[in-house]
Amino acid sequence: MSSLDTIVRLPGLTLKNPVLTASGTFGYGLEFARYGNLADLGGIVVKGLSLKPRQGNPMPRIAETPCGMLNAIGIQNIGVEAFLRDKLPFLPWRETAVIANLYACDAHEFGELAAVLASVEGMTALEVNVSCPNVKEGGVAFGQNPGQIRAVTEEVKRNAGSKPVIVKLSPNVTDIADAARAAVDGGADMLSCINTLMGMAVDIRTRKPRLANVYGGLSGPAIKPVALRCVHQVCRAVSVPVIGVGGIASAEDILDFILVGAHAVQVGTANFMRPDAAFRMASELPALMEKLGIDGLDDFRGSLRA
Amino acid sequence: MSSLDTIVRLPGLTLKNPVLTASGTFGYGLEFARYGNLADLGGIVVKGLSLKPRQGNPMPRIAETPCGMLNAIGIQNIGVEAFLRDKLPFLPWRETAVIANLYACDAHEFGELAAVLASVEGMTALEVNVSCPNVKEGGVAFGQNPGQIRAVTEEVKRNAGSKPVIVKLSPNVTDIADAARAAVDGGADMLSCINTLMGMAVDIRTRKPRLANVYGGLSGPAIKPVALRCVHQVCRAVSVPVIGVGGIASAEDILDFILVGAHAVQVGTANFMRPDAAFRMASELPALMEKLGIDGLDDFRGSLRA
Amino acid sequence: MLASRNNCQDLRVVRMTPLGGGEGAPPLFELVLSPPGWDFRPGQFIMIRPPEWGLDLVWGRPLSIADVREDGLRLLVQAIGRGTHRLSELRPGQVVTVWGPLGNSFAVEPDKPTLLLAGGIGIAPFVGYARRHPKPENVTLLFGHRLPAESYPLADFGGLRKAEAVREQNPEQLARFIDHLGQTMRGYAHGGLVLACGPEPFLRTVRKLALTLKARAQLSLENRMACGVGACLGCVARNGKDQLVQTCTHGPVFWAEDVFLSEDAAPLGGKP
Amino acid sequence: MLASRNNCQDLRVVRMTPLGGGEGAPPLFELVLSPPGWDFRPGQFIMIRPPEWGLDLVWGRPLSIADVREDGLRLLVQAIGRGTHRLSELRPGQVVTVWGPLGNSFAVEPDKPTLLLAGGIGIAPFVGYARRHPKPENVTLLFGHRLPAESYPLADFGGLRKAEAVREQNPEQLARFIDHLGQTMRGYAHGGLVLACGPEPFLRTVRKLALTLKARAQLSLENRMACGVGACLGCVARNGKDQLVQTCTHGPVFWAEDVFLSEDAAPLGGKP
Ligand SMILES: Cc1cc2nc3c(=O)[nH]c(=O)nc-3n(C[C@H](O)[C@H](O)[C@H](O)COP(=O)(O)OP(=O)(O)OC[C@H]3O[C@@H](n4cnc5c(N)ncnc54)[C@H](O)[C@@H]3O)c2cc1C
Ligand SMILES: Cc1cc2nc3c(=O)[nH]c(=O)nc-3n(C[C@H](O)[C@H](O)[C@H](O)COP(=O)(O)OP(=O)(O)OC[C@H]3O[C@@H](n4cnc5c(N)ncnc54)[C@H](O)[C@@H]3O)c2cc1C
Ligand SMILES: Cc1cc2nc3c(=O)[nH]c(=O)nc-3n(C[C@H](O)[C@H](O)[C@H](O)COP(=O)(O)O)c2cc1C
Ligand SMILES: Cc1cc2nc3c(=O)[nH]c(=O)nc-3n(C[C@H](O)[C@H](O)[C@H](O)COP(=O)(O)O)c2cc1C
Ligand code: FES
Ligand code: FES
Repeated sequence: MSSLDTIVRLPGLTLKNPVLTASGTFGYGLEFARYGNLADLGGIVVKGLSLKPRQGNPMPRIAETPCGMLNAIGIQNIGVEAFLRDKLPFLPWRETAVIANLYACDAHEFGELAAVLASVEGMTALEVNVSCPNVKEGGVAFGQNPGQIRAVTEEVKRNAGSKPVIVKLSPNVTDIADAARAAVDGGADMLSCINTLMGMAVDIRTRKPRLANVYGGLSGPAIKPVALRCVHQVCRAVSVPVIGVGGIASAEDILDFILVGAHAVQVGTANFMRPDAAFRMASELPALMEKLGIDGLDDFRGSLRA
Repeated sequence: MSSLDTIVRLPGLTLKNPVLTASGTFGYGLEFARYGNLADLGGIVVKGLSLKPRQGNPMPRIAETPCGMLNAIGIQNIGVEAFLRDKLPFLPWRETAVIANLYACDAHEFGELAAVLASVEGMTALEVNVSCPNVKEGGVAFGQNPGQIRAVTEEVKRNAGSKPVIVKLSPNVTDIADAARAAVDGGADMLSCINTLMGMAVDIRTRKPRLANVYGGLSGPAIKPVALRCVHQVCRAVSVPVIGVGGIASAEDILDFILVGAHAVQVGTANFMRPDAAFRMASELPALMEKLGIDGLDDFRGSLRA
Repeated sequence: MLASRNNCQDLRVVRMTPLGGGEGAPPLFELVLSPPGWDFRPGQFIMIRPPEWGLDLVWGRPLSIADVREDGLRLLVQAIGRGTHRLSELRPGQVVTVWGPLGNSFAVEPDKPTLLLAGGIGIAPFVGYARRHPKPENVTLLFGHRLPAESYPLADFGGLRKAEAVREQNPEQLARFIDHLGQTMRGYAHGGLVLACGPEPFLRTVRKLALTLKARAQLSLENRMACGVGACLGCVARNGKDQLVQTCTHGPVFWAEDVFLSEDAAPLGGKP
Repeated sequence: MLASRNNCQDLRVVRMTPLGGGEGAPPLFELVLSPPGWDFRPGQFIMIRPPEWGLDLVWGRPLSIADVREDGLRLLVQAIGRGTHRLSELRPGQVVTVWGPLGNSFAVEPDKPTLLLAGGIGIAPFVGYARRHPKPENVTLLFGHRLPAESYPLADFGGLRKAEAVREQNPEQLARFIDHLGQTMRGYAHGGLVLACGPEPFLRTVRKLALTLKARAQLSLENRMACGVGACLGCVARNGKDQLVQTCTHGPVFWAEDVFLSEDAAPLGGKP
């Protein structure tokens, strides 16, 4: 292990390292306690939470694709109340950042959800999922409209008290910089990007879609080039810190995102490749930095020679 | 070999089978004559052509990514004149469809290019590339704006005489159905979809982008789920025939696209996995259809039970 | 605070033995991995993913733990798709990532007459179950299969009261097997225990019979899985309380009356 | 009409022999594939992609044809990245897809004193060149390398006038080698022929020397390639007429004065 400093200072919170886990891929965190010390992570973003419990979409909900996967879980979750009662107390929130991921269908509901979470000591920050692409068979989703992104962000901010607000952007837009500016205008303290790409898979034998929901979100290494491009565009468009997400599967991948300007990253689908993936990346990062002659993340960040 | 009928009837042209090659991945066609009989293909879409020769982008222009690749060739081409003089005469255009891919920077130039090509006997159809994502470091490209798509399509149509006009759509938009409708409103006889997704890759050792152009187009199996979703959305939005493109690497993949509604497909990056890929797919398709109990493409097309 | 030991390990391939295949049935293999350092309860499974898969095939594959013996972790693999085919090409010495043991397990009720119903590769979890049962004389196996019986590790079931293997190569044989299934299950309807593992149509049949006969029966489900640890919610099944629960953590073993199989389930009509 | 024979074939691995490695240098292998049924001109290359790569690593990898002999197609592989590493794990009997022979070849001028300059794995095309040269007594090899000389197939150069192998393990040795290079090339400046293959910095040095000395020199480029057949335009180099030409079809061998190497080249300033 190296003695390199991997601390990341963000508005209203400090991460011991830049490795967070992505919402929906790490459950409520506790599922992974058998595979590493949760407190060793930079932070945990838990499964999308709604005001009331949700059953999500019908099965099948997942499909494997080349270097990636599709999901249309439909934000099945136990609801914010059960989360705060049954899960949060068991998470090491004094030792690492525990970030809620908020899911709702309109600005008002988002505000309510934010208000509930804002009052809870164990919640480090709130991430707003305005970018769920799991809409039944097309149509333009919520998070693809800058006006709505701004409205939701404002509403969450109004209710979030002192908790930092992260807005998570969808890549399924013509201009992600526009979406980023809308979120920042609405008061976002940080942005995370990207959520999944809208995709589809079918079975020529049964002639059915592989997801009951027909469309789902594409994630995994396959989308990394798109995620990296989005993060680069967003970092150039706004000045709030950006958290990179999408296809990260190694410590090298983490540095890719930091090189284009990200402050931190989230590990998603890679948690399925092996459940200790995020822990391994967090522990391998300092040695890799040393090997590459990177003294600190602050110097390295955004140092792309383009 | 099976005796199944794989003929595809399209407005103004008939393909002996649904397997075309995608522009930019099959050169001017002749490069692949050592790997199969060009006349066995449903058709050949040649490299993007501009009025004048173009040098394209600086090197490096290509990078490999998980299950895919990035390119920022920048439409290097010999120009329409040299193509008609030095290449077309050697292509088997009496035996298979030879389709030009038009590249220009404004509607007027597109019209000029169409006029030149419209008068040539050996050109079966014109495909309009309004979706080149290889723009220097972001910004919203040409083909992402429905108004421009419509204008370009009208201009090409006006100059295309009796040649069928195919408009090739970009997936880098919020709503591809909108783009499709714009093209159809402009008079497109067919649509092809999709062009590449905008992406990026970097090298943490040199701290440089892997493409001199910074951004490039992502193609290959990685994007197949996105392509399939786009084709499905477009087939539901418009009634002109759609040609599916994106990540096709096997005869099964071809049927995936036809199942969601495509009339034909284009094989792109798979031509790099082995240069006889398109030939193999064309020859394997009938046997696969027989195995799956698919009597004809017309019955199978769009028969997804969703 | 929870312990931070890592239940995800890199094990070595000790042995890969082809057991048979062809004749229209997918080939079968016995895979033995180096001792994992844990024990298990029959019915539990592991997730397996060789690091050499690189970035393609992003999910591990769930395999029932057939047994853990001195020489290592035993698995049975039927090569039916991309992943299991690549698993079947593993060679001794190669490294595979394994996490587990995962999920719940089959009921063990030593004094109850116990009927094991296995369909094809569904035999896997019963290898350890039969060997570890305190009173094997109370256990009977009924096994429907497509490969020749010699392809399966039936010797492991030697101590049972009875082990019956019925080949089902054509629809007729299959129908006869299902008939036989019903007959046999009848004998366990009162005070017995029926445990089933196999393809979903097979489980559906067993479930229907169990509900009709009011037999106490457990089914081991083979839902598609991404994480195996309860996190992704991709593997859910609908339970008796109309909840969607993770098959990987609430299962893979369910009581027949406490689970709906996909075609039983009314459309959920869930919103996105 | 052009012929439709298929120059893309599935060949079998006959032999994979590790030749050395470690000590900070990437490992080297000799790969022999079943006879391809074609002959070649030294300097040409093939593209190789094992079908087992599936959908990841979408490009074949370019490798110089070291030789085609009775026992098959000989290649030298240095495992430097994902693809070449996976190639080095091939075992006899496995199938690999190969297309070629591709590209142009080195000049053969039997009566001219010919100097082969090889840097590391750049030795590969010279194996066949040396063996097939009509007058090997006119040919000299100067070979800079990092692995011990025994790691390379230097026996294949036995018939030459002279074969000199210089190890360059540290910057000092490298500087001395470059010095020596200049000295040696001087002897070929008038009426000789210099052929070079190796890493780009090495080629840059050779090119500069050749232009200064006005020596007739050819360089074999190793540009990144996707298709290998001239179609993708990903591998282009800038030639003396300021055109961007495909290295895979107009090269890989270029006359020193007719090509710019990447750092020589003025920024192209091409528009998208
Ligand atoms: C708890 C459990 C225990 C199992 N035990 C065994 C065992 O002991 N031996 C054995 O050979 N098989 C077992 N299976 C089934 C095995 O996991 C699948 O055959 C395997 O995942 C198929 O993967 P593939 O890549 O070969 O097939 P593909 O069809 O290419 O797989 C595509 C995707 O679908 C999923 N999938 C496809 N079929 C199944 C299936 N029947 N069950 C679950 N997921 C599927 C795969 O995980 C994969 O991600 C078990 C499954 C579960 C859930
Ligand atoms: C005409 C020609 C002949 C060659 N002959 C030989 C030979 O005989 N033996 C040998 O060991 N190598 C040879 N090379 C180099 C060899 O092709 C590369 O080492 C190999 O492609 C690297 O792939 P990788 O996946 O291991 O590396 P990675 O770095 O993982 O590759 C990433 C991508 O970059 C490309 N790439 C990386 N380095 C190179 C390079 N130096 N040259 C070309 N492409 C590169 C790869 O094709 C790959 O697509 C030759 C290259 C060319 C162009
Ligand atoms: C199974 C699954 C469930 C997900 N659920 C959520 C969610 O509830 N909220 C959210 O904001 N993102 C969700 N995501 C998106 C991820 O957080 C992440 O943005 C995306 O997967 C891209 O990262 P990756 O490629 O590393 O997986 C989910 C992704 C997957 C694969
Ligand atoms: C190297 C390369 C060059 C391309 N050039 C063009 C082009 O000139 N015109 C065009 O319309 N599309 C071009 N494309 C896009 C392809 O035609 C195709 O739409 C895209 O690659 C998706 O298909 P695939 O995943 O099968 O490759 C190019 C793609 C690649 C990989
Ligand atoms: S497989 Fe992920 S929750 Fe069960
Ligand atoms: S590698 Fe494609 S043109 Fe040379």
